[in-house]
Amino acid sequence: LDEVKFGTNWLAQAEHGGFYQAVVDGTYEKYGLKVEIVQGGPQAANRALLMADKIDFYMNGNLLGSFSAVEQGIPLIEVAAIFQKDPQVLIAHPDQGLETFEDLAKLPTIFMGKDGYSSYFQWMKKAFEGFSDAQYKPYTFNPAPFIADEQSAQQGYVTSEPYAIETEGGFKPKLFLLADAGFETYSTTIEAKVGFVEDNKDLVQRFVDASIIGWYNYLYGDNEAANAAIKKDNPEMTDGQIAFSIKTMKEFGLVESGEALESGIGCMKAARVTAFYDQMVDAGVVKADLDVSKIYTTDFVCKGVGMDLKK
Amino acid sequence: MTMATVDNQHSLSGEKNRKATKSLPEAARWISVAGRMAIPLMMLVLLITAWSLYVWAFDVPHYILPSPMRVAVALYTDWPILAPALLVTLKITFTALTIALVGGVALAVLMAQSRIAERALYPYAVILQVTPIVAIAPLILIYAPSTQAALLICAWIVAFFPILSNTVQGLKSTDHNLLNLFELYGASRWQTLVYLKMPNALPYFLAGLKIAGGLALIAAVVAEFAAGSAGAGSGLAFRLLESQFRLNIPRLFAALFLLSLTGVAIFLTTNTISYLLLRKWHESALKREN
Amino acid sequence: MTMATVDNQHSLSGEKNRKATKSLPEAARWISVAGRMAIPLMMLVLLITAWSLYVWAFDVPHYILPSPMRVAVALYTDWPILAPALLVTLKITFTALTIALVGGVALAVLMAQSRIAERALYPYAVILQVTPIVAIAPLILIYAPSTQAALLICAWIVAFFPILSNTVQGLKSTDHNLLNLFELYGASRWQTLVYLKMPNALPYFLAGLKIAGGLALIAAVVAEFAAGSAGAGSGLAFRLLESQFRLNIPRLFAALFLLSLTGVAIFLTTNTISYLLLRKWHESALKREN
Amino acid sequence: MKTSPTDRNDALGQATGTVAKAPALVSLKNVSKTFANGTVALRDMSLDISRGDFVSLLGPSGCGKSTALRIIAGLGDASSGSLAWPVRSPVDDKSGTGGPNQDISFVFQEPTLMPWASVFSNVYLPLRLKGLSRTAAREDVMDALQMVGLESSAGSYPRELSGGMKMRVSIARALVTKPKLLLMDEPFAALDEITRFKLNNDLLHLWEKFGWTVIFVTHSVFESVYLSNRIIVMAARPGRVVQDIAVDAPYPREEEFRTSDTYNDYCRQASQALHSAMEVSEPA
Amino acid sequence: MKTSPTDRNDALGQATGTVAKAPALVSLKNVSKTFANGTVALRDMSLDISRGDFVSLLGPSGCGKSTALRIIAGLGDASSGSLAWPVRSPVDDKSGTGGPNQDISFVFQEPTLMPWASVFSNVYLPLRLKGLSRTAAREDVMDALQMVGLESSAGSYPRELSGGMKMRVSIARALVTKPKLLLMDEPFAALDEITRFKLNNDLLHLWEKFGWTVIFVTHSVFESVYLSNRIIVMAARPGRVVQDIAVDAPYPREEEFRTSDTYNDYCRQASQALHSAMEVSEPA
Ligand SMILES: Nc1ncnc2c1ncn2[C@@H]1O[C@H](COP(=O)(O)OP(=O)(O)OP(=O)(O)O)[C@@H](O)[C@H]1O
Ligand SMILES: Nc1ncnc2c1ncn2[C@@H]1O[C@H](COP(=O)(O)OP(=O)(O)OP(=O)(O)O)[C@@H](O)[C@H]1O
Ligand SMILES: [Mg+2]
Ligand SMILES: [Mg+2]
Repeated sequence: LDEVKFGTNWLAQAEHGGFYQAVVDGTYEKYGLKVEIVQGGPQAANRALLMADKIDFYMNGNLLGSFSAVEQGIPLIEVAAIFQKDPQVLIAHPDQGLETFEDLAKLPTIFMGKDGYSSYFQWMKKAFEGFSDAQYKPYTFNPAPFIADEQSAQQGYVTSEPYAIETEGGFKPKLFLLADAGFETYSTTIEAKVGFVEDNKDLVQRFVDASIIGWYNYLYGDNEAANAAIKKDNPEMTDGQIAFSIKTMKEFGLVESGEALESGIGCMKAARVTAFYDQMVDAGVVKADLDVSKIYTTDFVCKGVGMDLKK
Repeated sequence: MTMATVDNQHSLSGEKNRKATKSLPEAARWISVAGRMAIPLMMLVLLITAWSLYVWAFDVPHYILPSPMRVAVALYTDWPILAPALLVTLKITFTALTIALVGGVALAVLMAQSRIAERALYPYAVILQVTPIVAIAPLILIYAPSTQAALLICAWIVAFFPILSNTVQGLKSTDHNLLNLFELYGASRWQTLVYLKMPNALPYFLAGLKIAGGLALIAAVVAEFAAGSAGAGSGLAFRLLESQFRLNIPRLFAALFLLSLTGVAIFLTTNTISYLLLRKWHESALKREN
Repeated sequence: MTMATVDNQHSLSGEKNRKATKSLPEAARWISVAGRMAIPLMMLVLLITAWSLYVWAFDVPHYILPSPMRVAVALYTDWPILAPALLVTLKITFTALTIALVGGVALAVLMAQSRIAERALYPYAVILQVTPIVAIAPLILIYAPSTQAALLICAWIVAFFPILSNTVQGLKSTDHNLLNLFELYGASRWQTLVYLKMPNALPYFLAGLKIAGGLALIAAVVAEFAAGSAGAGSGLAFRLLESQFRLNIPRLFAALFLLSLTGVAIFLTTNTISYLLLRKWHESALKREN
Repeated sequence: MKTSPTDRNDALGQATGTVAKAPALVSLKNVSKTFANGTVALRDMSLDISRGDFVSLLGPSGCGKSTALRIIAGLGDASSGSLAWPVRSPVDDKSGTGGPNQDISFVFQEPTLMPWASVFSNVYLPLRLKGLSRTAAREDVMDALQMVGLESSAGSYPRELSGGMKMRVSIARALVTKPKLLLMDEPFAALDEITRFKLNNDLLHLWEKFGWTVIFVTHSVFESVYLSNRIIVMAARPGRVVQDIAVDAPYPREEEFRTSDTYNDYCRQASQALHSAMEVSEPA
Repeated sequence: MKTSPTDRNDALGQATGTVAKAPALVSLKNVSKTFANGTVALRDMSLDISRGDFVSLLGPSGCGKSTALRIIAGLGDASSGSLAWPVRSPVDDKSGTGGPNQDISFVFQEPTLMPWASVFSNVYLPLRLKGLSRTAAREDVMDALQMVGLESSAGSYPRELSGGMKMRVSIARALVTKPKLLLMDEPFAALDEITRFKLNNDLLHLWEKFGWTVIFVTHSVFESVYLSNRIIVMAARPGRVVQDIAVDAPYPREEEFRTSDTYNDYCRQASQALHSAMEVSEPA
């Protein structure tokens, strides 16, 4: 068995379900891999660990990170994109007369993480009228300030925060998925060092395939054991939250939409990456003239692996 | 007028508590201890009442500020989750405090013994103090042999400086006459350090310890944020974070309460140590008798 | 043997640097100042060389540990971004330090004046010290009138404790004979505080100040992480995070370097203040003359 | 043989326990002092001191002289027994506490100077505490410093002074308030004989001029005889009064008094009293 | 009239500048001391002290006695001039520094005790620094404490002692090492006369028995005459030697010596010397 360390970008949750599934149901093992999942967190340094070769694969949030890597000359490459859509969402109170994404510009306050501020918010300011820095307030990963202030919005993962707000805050918030507003990045990509990929093509292929199979099984098969593993890693996780996440992932087509429907989970297409890059250059979020072809490879995906598991 | 009556016909200005409990029987001593506890406890009751009233009167939603009752319930029901996390945090705290103590005192001694060492090293001690852990955690994680080690390094960085700084000040505050005496009797540097400078630095060191005790706890939490191992073996920091994220605010407060309690316990311990070490001779711990 | 020659036929044991620079002419004094700077500078050169060598010898990628040269370049090219951020951080730092000073000393005075106040308040000071800012930042954000205020509250919570704790210890360390003297002359509590306890607490307070200076800087950064603004008006914390997020590690190090420099500058300032205030009378700052 | 305007001598009893005829200025009755560590510093000490007295306390080292002085000053309570100020009129008693605070001064056995303050500021302290401004106090402070020969050291810090100079600063600080009751604990022990004699005379003149009451601890039998109209000899372990000697020599006393026979007789008497006090004292 | 085995008296010059015949134990030549604040504590002080001497320093308060003693002890360098130990044999000099460290003791003017250590530990200190274990030192320490009458206070802390008791602890600490050279800065000033006389005699006996050299600062003319074979009288501002009086009375001296005519003569002589020293001193 080849030992592989895979670092996620957050604490264990249903959004990582496919990977846990592949671990617990023996898919990785079948593919000759012994995978250890290293949880992330708000300040965890899993990406730095990837760069320092302390882990082998990293779960990257969106492609902006990859653009930064190529800008800084860091040899990182995406080998699969598990989420076709970024689950990043802006959440607002109902009954505030907010109908479209642009309406968020009317709010005096948007709670955002610093990374959100320096990525999609820059895009929002460019792409829509009326967003401004004055709206920014820091999001400390606690939705209470948002709930306390009706005239505000906050960032979130469509699969997570809305659930907490609904159950604890007692109201059904309005959700504005960034992806639906035109923020067309892939998400939850599998990232590795370029050199590692070149030297271990077979291993990478096996990891990608097994992970994709894990995801099909997680979404359509018996995922109880995987959920148990998630709850073991993150004891704060509740069954309700997991069920909500899975439901939402399906509802919004996070994992399966676009190319994934034809070529299987994890599929990436050059055209979409380039289009997103141009969009971001236009918004002034990233530098122009980067060679974005370096940041991904489609060699390992879009092969229809595991599509037969879908029921 | 019998000999045994205390009958001061004039009352003295100044503090009355000098007329202390020294010769009282055991029972009375306990009453006095109880009296000493009474004020903080009253304060606690007051605070909790005010908090309850505020939550009740303004109908504050529990996800913003839970009532004390709710926090108590969370503490009770979540105890099986919180207790092991507390243990982990305590372990890091005490390990960090221990190495902060050893490291801080060792550095202080080095600096007090040699001007060159002081000038060469102090700036770097300061730099360590002012470097935000979050920013260098990745580096530490990369170079540390294990996450556990990384955690301890982070915690140490936060906690060692107060001990270092106070101990240096204490070591330097040695009475010059006593230094002369030691020089005269041909004391070696080491003897001067152990028999003179160190006892003399004790009050300063202990003040530093009081700061470092709380700081080590904070350091353990911060280190866990920055470099932490998540999951089953994680400490209070992760409980805090996830509780927040999940809007389980009563549990967040229960965790905070445990942290506070730990902090106060550490403080009382360092305070007691300080009292025991100084009570025989240092002004700060002596009762005024003459 | 002429009168003017210093000709000690026996050499003394103990430190030689007591034979100090007091009566040297101006030029010689400058040489001595230069000598004092030489050691830290040499240390700096050494460190930078070692760092460069390490990066070069092991071919460490710049995104893990950039070479000093790269950091210098980043510092130069990113100066227009970093400078305003530094200014913002400095402003928060000094505001936080000021209120930590005022608050810490005021609390210490209150506690040293009244046992009841001490017992009632000290536990809560400790609790404030050990509460992780990240955990209560949301509450502060909700209740503070503005982000700026929230920031300052966060920073104050981090920085005030060392001052409080050290000052309390200092206020309590007053010589009992002098206390007696003041009592005898019917000094009011206030007079005893201002004319006796406070000057006496100065060395302790100053040791606390040295700790708090660095801590205020860290506090400013941490507060900005937790409650601060982003974008144009943001401080170094935001730049740090952003650099990390953007994988711009040289800029991250440049920002860290600025923080370190600020920390050392603050330390040197507090150290100088300490020296100036104590040099006339306190052992720690006096040259041994007899 | 009363030479001062106040009724200096009418309070002299013969020995312990005798009640004074006129109300005493301060009166210790059966005062005992046991320290926290169990040391019995004083046991059943009774002593009446009349207004205008110049009383010397004489006794072996460690017999409780300083402790007695502190109790009289109101610093540190007695463990049992009583301390009273019978004749103190309400007018004197500004603080309303019945205590002696307003017009008492104390020269401690150790200089007890504030190391952070200059000599001037140290002497200025009691006046500052009374609310006087620096300029208003300037003259008094400089006068006091001149009396102890330290006017040129006003700007120095205590650490820059010799042992005797520190003690003189402490004396100046006590004199600067012109106190009604002056408690002095071996004030001149660290001074050379010439300075000591000079200060002896200065002190006597002030005492006569202002009608002060002085309680004076000394180890010098000569000094006690020269200065005081009453010598209290104490014994140690536990500290108590064993002899009460009235020195019936007229004031003003000048240097010639030091060579007079009366003087020598009293010296011998005090010396003997001290010797017998040593004998009844348990070994320290 | 030499009564001690060592050549105690042959080093006595008449006044400043006279060279001693035999090599001196310690020799100050034109020593000056200016403090950082500009105070000239000593100017051109020259002094040879022979092995076995018992030298008293007498002088007005602040004239530089303590400063001179410190310079001799090697604490604080002179600003100019030289300090030499001519006869010091290599055998004595274990430290190899040529300094006096190995067999010198100093009683400072202030007790200078470690507040955190018991009386026993304070006296034990010099032996501890020499490497002796507590048990090995026990007897010596208790002997020294007994000599000063404090054996029952061995377990007390300094703050629990009276002023005189603290000073006696300091004396015990100096005597416990049986030093060859003993420097004492007003050691007995805080003691009652009886204790003082007893300690005077004890000190004299030890000095004779062990052939010590003692340099002794005192303010008591009587004490200086009673104890020493040589009295150095200093004047102040700047501090310097103004008279060097050889006290040619035989040892052992007992209490009767205090009433002898020789004694009185010398006392008068020393007193006069002190008076004239005061006159040549600038006012402090
Ligand atoms: N704080 C204290 N704790 C315990 N014992 C004490 C304390 N202060 C003084 N004593 C003891 O009380 C006794 C009397 O002390 P006091 O200072 O009054 O003596 P004294 O007569 O002034 O002696 P001296 O002439 O040496 O100054 C001594 O035996 C001393 O050891
Ligand atoms: N650290 C110092 N800085 C400045 N001046 C000092 C210092 N120490 C002593 N002096 C001055 O030096 C002079 C001599 O001091 P020294 O202590 O030697 O006097 P002394 O003869 O021992 O007096 P005393 O009998 O009062 O103890 C004094 O005028 C004093 O003010
Ligand atoms: Mg006394
Ligand atoms: Mg002196």
